Amino acid sequence: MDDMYREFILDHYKNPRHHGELDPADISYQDDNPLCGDVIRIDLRVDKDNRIIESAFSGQGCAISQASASMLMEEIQGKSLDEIKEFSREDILQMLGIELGPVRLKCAMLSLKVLKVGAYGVQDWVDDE
Amino acid sequence: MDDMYREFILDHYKNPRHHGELDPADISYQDDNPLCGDVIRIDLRVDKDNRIIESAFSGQGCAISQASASMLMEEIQGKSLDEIKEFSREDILQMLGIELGPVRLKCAMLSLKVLKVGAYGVQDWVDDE
Amino acid sequence: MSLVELDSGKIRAEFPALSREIRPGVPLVYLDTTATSQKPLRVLEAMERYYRWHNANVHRGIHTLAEEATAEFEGARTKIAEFIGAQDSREVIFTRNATEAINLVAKTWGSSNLKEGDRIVVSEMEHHSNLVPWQMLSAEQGLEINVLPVTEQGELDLREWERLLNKEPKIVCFTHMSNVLGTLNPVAEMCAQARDAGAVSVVDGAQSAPHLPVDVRAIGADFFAFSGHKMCGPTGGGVLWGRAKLLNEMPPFLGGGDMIKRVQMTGFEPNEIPYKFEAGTPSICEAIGLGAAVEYLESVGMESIWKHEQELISYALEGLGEINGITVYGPEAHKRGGVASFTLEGVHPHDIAQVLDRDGVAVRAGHHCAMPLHTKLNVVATARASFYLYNTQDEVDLLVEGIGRVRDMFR
Amino acid sequence: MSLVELDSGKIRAEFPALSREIRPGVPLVYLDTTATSQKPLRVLEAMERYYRWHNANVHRGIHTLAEEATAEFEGARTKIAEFIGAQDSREVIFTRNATEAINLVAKTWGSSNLKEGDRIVVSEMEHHSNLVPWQMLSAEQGLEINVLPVTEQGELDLREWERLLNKEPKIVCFTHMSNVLGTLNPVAEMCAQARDAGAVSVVDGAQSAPHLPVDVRAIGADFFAFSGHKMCGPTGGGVLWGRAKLLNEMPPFLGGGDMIKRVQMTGFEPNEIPYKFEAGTPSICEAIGLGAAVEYLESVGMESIWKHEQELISYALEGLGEINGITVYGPEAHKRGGVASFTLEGVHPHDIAQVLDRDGVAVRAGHHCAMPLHTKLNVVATARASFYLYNTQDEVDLLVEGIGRVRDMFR
Ligand SMILES: Cc1ncc(COP(=O)(O)O)c(C=O)c1O
Ligand SMILES: Cc1ncc(COP(=O)(O)O)c(C=O)c1O
Repeated sequence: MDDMYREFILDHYKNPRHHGELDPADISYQDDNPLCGDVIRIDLRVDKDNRIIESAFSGQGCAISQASASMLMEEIQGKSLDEIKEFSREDILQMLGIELGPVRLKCAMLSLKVLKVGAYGVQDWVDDE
Repeated sequence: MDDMYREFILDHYKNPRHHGELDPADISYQDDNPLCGDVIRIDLRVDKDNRIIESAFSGQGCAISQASASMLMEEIQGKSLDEIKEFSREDILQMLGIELGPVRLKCAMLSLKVLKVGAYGVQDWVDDE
Repeated sequence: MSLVELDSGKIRAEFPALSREIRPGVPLVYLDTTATSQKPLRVLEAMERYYRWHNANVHRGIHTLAEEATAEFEGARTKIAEFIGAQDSREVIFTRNATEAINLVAKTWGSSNLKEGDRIVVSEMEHHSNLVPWQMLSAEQGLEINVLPVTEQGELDLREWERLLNKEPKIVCFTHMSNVLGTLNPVAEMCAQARDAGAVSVVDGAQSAPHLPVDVRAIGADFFAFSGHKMCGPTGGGVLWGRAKLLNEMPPFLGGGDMIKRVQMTGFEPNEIPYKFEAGTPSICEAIGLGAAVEYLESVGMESIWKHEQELISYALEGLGEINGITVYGPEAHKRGGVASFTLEGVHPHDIAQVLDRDGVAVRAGHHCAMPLHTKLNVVATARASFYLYNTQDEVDLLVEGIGRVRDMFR
Repeated sequence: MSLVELDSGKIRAEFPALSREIRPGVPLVYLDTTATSQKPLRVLEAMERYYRWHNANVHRGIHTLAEEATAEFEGARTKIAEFIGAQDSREVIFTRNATEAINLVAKTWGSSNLKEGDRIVVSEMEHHSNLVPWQMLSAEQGLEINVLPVTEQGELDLREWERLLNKEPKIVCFTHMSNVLGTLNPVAEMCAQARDAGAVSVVDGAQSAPHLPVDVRAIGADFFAFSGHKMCGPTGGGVLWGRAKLLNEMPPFLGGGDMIKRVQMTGFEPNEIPYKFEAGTPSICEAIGLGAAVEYLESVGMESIWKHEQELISYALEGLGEINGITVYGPEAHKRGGVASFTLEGVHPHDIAQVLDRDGVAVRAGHHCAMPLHTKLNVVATARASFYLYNTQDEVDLLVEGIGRVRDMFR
């Protein structure tokens, strides 16, 4: 927990990468976590092979939700939508490099949820507690 | 508790005094305790001064309810209805000569309840727990 | 061969109440588990530990205690789900008791799926908690309650059951095990038949979950209700299990915190299951206590507990049968659990219970919240002795001797 | 002059959880009582004693344990009745929590006294538990909910209140003390005005009963709801107090054991109050625990507790006010209880709570089950620190220092 706010998380929060909106975008999706008011919107542009050529996120919320979105945007650069499908909860946790309780887990996972539902309409995505 | 079933309680239960019904009667009333199925009916004949000249009870139930009814019938012989009004829970307990928990108290008090409601329509009689 | 395979000494040592003396020199013989069970140390310890170290409100908290409390609370849900063979712990809804669990079904599934003239089948051996909620619902919505009668042998009338199913009831409600007769009903067959007839089934498991291995999927019920306090858990904690599909379709039960996703002054959006049905601060410690209770029961083994109780009831029915003037209700030993309700000629059940209490023997007397069944049995009350993993053959002997003394006293 | 008159050392020694370390060397600073309070030893002991020696089901039993359990359970009811100034202990109905208590009113009084088009006034500062039940009722019965707004100062808009009363609402619902703003509402005046306007009043006492002397008769409410777990009692036990006259006229809530007088297969006759509203095995031990809790609170003195909290909140508002970029919501110290909700510029409340937790400081972050109020405040969430008899000025210092560190970290 001591490294909960490791420098690089705070850095991503204060200086988010790929922040903003894409217009036009091939894929846009937004969702929120009503419990805490975190909101994440993700816009993607993909090439003919469904590879991500540009991505951006916007929204507001806690350091964990915003930093994880920012890191996720970096991670997915150049990846194909199929590769994104494979992204798991563990990948996000590894990316953040910290342990999280159930409430904060939801914050951390919001961007992945938005990405997956946006890219695949995976409506059965479950907010694991 | 050891003398719960003192000889004379059992005696009243096995050989109830003033048992039966009066026909005609000046006052008749019946009530029950649905929790345990005790039923008591009391019939009274009174003189012009409202003195009880004859009383009888009938019904069924546990030893405590039946014995207390039997004892109560003996107690009220020749008493006026006004005197009966004064009969209290303590009088019954003294008559029985034992201590009782809340459930059995209801059994013990059923006959007094029937008597009072019958004689006075004291509808605000409360089953004290 | 020893009658009892459980290690009685070890088990009884786990239950502090069993070392209680009712009066100096008169040890407690607790034969009233059907009303509520005694609690083993490890359940008391789990609750104590929670309050001493981890107590916090659940679900919404970020601080350490809140996270620990949430993990314990949800961990209990998972344990309980496994204990009853639920597929998904979200199908386990915490309620106060079995009664609230059944009311929940009546007030949510019932009021959103039933309409005037619809039929409900309810058995005649039900505890009031699986009857009165349906009566209330019927009165509100103009439904028809069809009574599934009890036979002379104290079993459900399965002929009549078929006839009633043919009338296409929307919902059928029956107990897994009777709290008066001990009868074990063929719930798996009945649930399958109900399903074929298009009816939803509500099984009252208040007397089965504590005593025998229960697998809600094998039973095939749609809803299954039970109470923690009858199975070594604390008061204040019960469970409704329901199929996720049905639960998802049902409207919420009570309104308040936790059961919502979003609220505005003009309306709200309900939360997911199970939270949708758990308004307000839940019975956190009670759930944790029940979690510890099922862990304890599993450590002893539900098969062993059931076998132990079967042995006790056989032995008890034999002993009781020899008492002059006694009537014991219900079916033969192999068709029932560890419950024996009886009357004694010329002695009111209250007097039986009271006199037995002088010897430390705790039994119930009354209608046991099953008045219609007593009406059927044509008695106003019965005395009831019931057994659990901690009872012994010696205690059955004390019961039988005690009843003998009652009979002599009233002769 | 010492700021604190309570004997902090003595009080804190009663609460085992307060000696907890969150991590080695980092003691717990528990500032989340508004969500749930910690429990004193004597409450834990009362419950333990009950389970170890007196555990039995209540009301129907004749054996010794059943009589003892019933006496303890009903004794708790009497103590709680006295604690809130109820005239008659039959007016005290045991529920799971404040939420269930309010739902009970909505589903019994509400559904039998309201008809399409009737108005309900609900304040904008309500916890979801005093809002969602009325929304559910409105949706069912076509009622109109009129919102009593909160002013810029975080108080109820009493001008608007008068205007709304003129529209002749049938029932008005407001909290005694806000769980977010700490605002103490003028409930006695409001109940009197409601009565004059012909409306029944429902006061949510979840945040007042634990913290200040409460006299339901002096308040003049018709219904008053609170939760035991917020006032040193166990989870799973709450109370609805209601006027006997109203309670007597209301239909029952849930159906089952204990709430009936007689049952036949064709219908039932409800029991007297309070049992009419307590279906099934009640939360026996939870009631006993709450009885011990109010005894404990009285032994300290509700006046002293209130004064102590007033001193803490004054001190806290001062300290918090000096932090750069902080916004503290709600009225001045003398108009509120020991609750301070705040936001910090550029830092999400979740992050505040998480970083404070590293220092052992436990605060809540979120909407505190009051989303509409947060909408009004124009924030999605706040962080909230709340105080009780066991908190100290030193703990307030740790909070203020901790928030300072959060601010630096996010600068
Ligand atoms: C003002 C207020 N009302 C009602 C409640 C609901 O209490 P419970 O969750 O115990 O039902 C709370 C507790 O958060 C509260 O603060
Ligand atoms: C068969 C049966 N169903 C339901 C209940 C009700 O349980 P509770 O009072 O815990 O809700 C009981 C308990 O007496 C029971 O024996």
